Amino acid sequence: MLEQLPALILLAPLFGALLIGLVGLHDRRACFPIAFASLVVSLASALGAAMRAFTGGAYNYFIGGWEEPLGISIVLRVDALNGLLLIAIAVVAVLAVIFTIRPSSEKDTDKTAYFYILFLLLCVGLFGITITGDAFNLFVLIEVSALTSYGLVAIGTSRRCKMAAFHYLLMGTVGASFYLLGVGYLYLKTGSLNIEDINTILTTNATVAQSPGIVTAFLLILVGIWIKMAFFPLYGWLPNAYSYCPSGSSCLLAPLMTKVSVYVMIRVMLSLFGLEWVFGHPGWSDLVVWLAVIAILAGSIMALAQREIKRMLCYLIVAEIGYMVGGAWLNDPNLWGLTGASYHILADALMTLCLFLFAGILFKYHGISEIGDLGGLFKKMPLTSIGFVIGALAMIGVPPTSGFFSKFYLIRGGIEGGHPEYVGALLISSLVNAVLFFRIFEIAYFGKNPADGHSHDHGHDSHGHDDHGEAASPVLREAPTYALIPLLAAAALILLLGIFNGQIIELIRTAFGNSAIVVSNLR
Amino acid sequence: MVEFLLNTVKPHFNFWVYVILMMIGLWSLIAKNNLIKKMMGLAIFQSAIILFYVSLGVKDGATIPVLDYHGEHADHNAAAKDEPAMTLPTSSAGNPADAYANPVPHVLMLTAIVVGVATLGVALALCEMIFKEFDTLEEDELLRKIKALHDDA
Amino acid sequence: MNPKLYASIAVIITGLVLLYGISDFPTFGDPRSPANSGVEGGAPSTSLYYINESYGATKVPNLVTSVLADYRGYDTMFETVVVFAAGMAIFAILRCFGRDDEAVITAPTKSSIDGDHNRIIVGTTCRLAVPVVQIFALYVVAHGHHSPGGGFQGGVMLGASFILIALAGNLNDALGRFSERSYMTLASLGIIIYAGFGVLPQVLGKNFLDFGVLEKFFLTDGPEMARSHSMLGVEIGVALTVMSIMFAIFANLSSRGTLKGGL
Amino acid sequence: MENTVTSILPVLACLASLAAVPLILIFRKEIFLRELVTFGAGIAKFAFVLAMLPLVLEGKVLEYTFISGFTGINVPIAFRVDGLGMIFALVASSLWIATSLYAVGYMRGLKEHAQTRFFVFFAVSLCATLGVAFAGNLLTLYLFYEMLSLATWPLVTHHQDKEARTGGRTYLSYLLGTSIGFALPALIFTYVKSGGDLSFAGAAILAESDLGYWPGLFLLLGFAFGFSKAGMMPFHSWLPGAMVAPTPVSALLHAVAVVKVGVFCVIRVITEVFGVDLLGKLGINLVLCWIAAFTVITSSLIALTQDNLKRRLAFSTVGQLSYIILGVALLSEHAVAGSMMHIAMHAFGKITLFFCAGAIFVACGKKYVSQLDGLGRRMPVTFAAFAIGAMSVTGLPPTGGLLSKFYLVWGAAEAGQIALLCVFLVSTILNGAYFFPIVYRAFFKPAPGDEATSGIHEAPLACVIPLTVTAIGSLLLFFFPGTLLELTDLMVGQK
Repeated sequence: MLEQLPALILLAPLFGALLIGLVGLHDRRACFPIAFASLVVSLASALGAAMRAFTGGAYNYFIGGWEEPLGISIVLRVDALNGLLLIAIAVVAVLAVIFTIRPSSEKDTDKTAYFYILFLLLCVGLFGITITGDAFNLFVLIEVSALTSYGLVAIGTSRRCKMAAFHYLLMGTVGASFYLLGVGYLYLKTGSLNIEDINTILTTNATVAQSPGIVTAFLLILVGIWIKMAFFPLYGWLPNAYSYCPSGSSCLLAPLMTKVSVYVMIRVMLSLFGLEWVFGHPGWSDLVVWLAVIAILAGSIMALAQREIKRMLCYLIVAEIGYMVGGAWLNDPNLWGLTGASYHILADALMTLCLFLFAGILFKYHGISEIGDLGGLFKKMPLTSIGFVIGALAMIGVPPTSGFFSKFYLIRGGIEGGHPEYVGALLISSLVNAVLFFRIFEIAYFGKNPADGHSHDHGHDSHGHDDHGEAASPVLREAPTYALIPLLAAAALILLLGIFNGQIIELIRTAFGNSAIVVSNLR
Repeated sequence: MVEFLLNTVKPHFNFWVYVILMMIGLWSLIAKNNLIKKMMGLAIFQSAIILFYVSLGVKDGATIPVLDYHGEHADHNAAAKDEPAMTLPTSSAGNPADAYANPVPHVLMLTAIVVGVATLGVALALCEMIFKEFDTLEEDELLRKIKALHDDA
Repeated sequence: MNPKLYASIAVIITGLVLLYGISDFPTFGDPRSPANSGVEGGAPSTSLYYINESYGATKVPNLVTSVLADYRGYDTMFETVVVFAAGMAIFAILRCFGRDDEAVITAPTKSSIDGDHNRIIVGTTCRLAVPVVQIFALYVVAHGHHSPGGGFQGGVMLGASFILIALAGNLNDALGRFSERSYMTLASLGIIIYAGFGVLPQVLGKNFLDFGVLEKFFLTDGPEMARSHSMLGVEIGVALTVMSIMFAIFANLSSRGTLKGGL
Repeated sequence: MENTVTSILPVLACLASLAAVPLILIFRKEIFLRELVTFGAGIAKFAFVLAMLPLVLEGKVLEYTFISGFTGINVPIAFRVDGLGMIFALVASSLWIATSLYAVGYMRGLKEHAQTRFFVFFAVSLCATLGVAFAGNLLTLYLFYEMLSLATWPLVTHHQDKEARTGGRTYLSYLLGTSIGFALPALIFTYVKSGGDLSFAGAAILAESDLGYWPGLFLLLGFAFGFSKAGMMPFHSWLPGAMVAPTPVSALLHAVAVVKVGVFCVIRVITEVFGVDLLGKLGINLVLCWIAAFTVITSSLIALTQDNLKRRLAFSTVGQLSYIILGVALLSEHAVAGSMMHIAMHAFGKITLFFCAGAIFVACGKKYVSQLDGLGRRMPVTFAAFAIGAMSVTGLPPTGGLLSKFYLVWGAAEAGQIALLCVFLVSTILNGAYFFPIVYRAFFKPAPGDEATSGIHEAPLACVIPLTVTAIGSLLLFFFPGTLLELTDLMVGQK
């Protein structure tokens, strides 16, 4: 049974969605248990499949049993890098589904069935993208996850989410079509659709590798994926899409969609074209790193200008994408940039989940979306604030959290790769993050407008501090437990990911190790 | 100009056509003001890609990729059992497979067409809800109304 | 910078990149191009393998169906999931359960096909045409092995037949015959059939979607015929899903989600 | 190489105050029990530190690898206690006992709000301070340094009013900004330059690396300005800004813990990261000397003009810290010894001054130097302690301050920097100029009106006892400097 796990990761949420399709319309309460059960099964099988990859190295799973000439049927490939990402997706999905429990008193629950079906199908798409070894199959799965995310964005009741979903649809489809065109060019020049097969063809004969068709294929695929991950010049759709969609779906979309697209870019660079081919073209790496620098700075500065929490987090996502793309393209001698970028995919998924859960709790239970009316948060909602503080410190990059270590590896890659502008951008962006989040800490700690002039003069008769500044903001009381569990679990995972990043880094580097180029020494 | 047409465009005639078609789609996707026209641009954009894929697998003088054996159902099982492969009508040169067009692009394009339909369906539904909400489908009016909505919200 | 300027810049750049890519393509229709017969000196391309060996392995003369349903069956499963997901997304966007039904389009209550005098011509022809369309659609689904056809084409025709009823009469007639609950169940059932055919070999110890091992199930004397039969079963699953989703999309779009009265 | 002993003691000492946090939270309703727990934790911490003293005195170095999880960059979180760490830990933990007693008196006197939160973060910041003292490598040091910045922010902004907000804002923007802006890249650059070795054991990290003049200088300044808790100009203005905090916070943290952490890190950088001989060879230490000298002179001049008593003490702290950095940057044997001693001397002296300032505020609510006329007769004990503290910080005979200043001057002469020697002497005069007018005004000036000062009497006992204890401490350091000297010889001998 053990070797069937890679397929089981996908099938569990698929069958869950279909079951809800059958039974969910007339029995709303059954939706959540089915969804939760299927995601837990896929988490377990993701762990099993990943463990096998960690211990025994990368392995293939041939769909339909066609093995002899590679590439005639679709292959699922699990190695250390996407094993880790599978676990991360499963964990984020389980935590996000717990957050979507709605109190039975909630009134408009007639769309819950559709919501959970789209939720599970999105997980199927994401698992599929991570695990597939076939270029065209990747396009189909990108479309599955794209369509479901358009539905999840547009399911909301806010008046602006439909327009945001429309723009998201246009940009997403253009991106996916560019990717499809790129795969077409590749197929025309190499005659194969399997990632490994194309790689062997490209590495064996150089005439094909240097031909303009392959270069255009790479450009098309890259631009397509950049649109999907909202890399700087093409990020127009992200802030509206993720800030106007309902909080339940934003907790699944924000942490995963863009990070999986970054993983696809790394998979394309690493296994499809091979790093020597990509970095063989002089000047590309510097150009992309400069684009990433602009992305980081622009994302951070625009985040400063926002008043709403979710929009600020969206611009932070744009900046984080700049980290990862820049890190992947550093072309530093022993690949620390790429390691940092892959580690940052995991770290950033959890950080974004933690912060979006916090924003979701505030919006769902108190209707707060502005930074301004967070007065007295620390006192009224202590547990939620703890989760938020850990997530914020991770985003800033304070040591024990995983955010610090991903920045550490990225900066190291930047120094060794000779890109001081990238290092500078990282530091400036962490400073801006510090200002961003301490602005919120201040308001949450001090209350909206602290009593001015409580100086030391009248020291003798001190008065209680509870009344000042809190009357204006809406009454805050602690979030219900099933909203707190995912938040605190995410915060704990951020810390754990930080403390035990040594093993994870070694796993990631083994994934690079047996890729095309040999990593000199595992430090 | 003519010899340019003859030796650069003619051999890749289909590929030039698909690039032009795609650019028309991309242009209207971005420039058009009405949402429905944008969607039409998207449809043209996707059909250009389908044209590219299909013209990939074309072989001169090849028939459709269905092995046309003329045996009736009666001897269908008999044929299958004793002599292994179908007797492929050999084409003029090269190996017998050249008689049949390359099936792979057609398979891929079945998927791409279905994906295109699905995306258009969702886009239409979105347009319908946008029209119900703001009762206009012109992009600039919509943005103005959303901005107005934003200020008073 | 108004959109027209953006558009022309984007068009010029992508156009040039694409044309640069085309410059060293093989000539149109050349059988020796890498896609058709593999890179020079390299292994023969997969398409040659399909043309030469696929009939031997699956006994399905229509190469496209054999590649579609068996070799790359995983792709087609996700294609059906795309259709299903698109349907669900549309319901999620449009479906409103009519309590606040301010924009209900009133429609004549009595069913119009049988007996409403000013629709006689349309009614009768539609009553005659729909069964023929459906039978031809089933033929297309079943005959996908030998001639161009298969699950998608057949499913769309089946859906079209229901849409014909809705167009000829009013939406309630069609919904009377194919209610919301039934199209939801049929849609999910279609993919369950498809994935079921995939999981069956897993139960029998092989990988996902490996139909060869189903000879024990179909009692055929060799994996080839088992593959051919399971391909037919898979096509039926696809047809079910596509039929119900196509009709459901029409129903929801025309009645703007209320399913009360439509076009 | 001295023999290393792996022992759990440094971890226990560091986590003693952290263990008190849950207890404080449990007893938040019973005031007395909560203060007992704080007091008990202080004594326990001091006991663990004392237990390590004999081992360190014999030249042993205690090590303990806490989490070796960071194998990715093979730099574990590890503790390593040597002479310098010992000095700082002794000073911090002993003065914490006095401060917790003082805090109880101060908080009760002013009936401050949210005292539980105050004591919780107080304990956490002490744990971070000892974490820095015992840090075995640059990464652990940076980790606890950041923890200290974050833990002290709620303390500084305790009053939660507008002033506290602006003070907190400058506090954090300086500390976090410089640590992420300068210290982090410097740390990573050292990591890359030294090929992945950040630990303080053995020879200095960059001793044999081919560091040029300019990269070396930028790295040194990166660290010096990165650890801006050392209060070097131009990154010093968070210290006067932090005076918005209640006095026990400014007493312990801004006279002993927080500022000394900054200086301690700079000393670690100079002795462990660069190594005395590399700095001497490159000659970049002179640049650091002149920056420190500039800070000493300008901060003493600014202190002269400050009317608010706590701000004057704050600027004097900035000056004294730069004494220590100046001493270490001179690289001569006695100067380094003198600077290490000055950590202890200045700590005892300055904390007494802060205690007195707090006592005055609790007793009669006066904050400004101009209001202190004739208070000496009303509050004789407080002002006597103030006089001793002032003498110790200025470096006059009966107090310990003389010893450390003597070594510093000796080291400056030894290093042949006559100009820097004059800086020491000029600044001593300036110290006297801004401290002794206060003493003179309190004792010899007639009080403005008898009835105005009639109601004033000594501060509550819980405030007066700690300030007398610390005043006596500075005197004892003059007469029995034995252990302190041994510890400094240990460190200087080794480097």
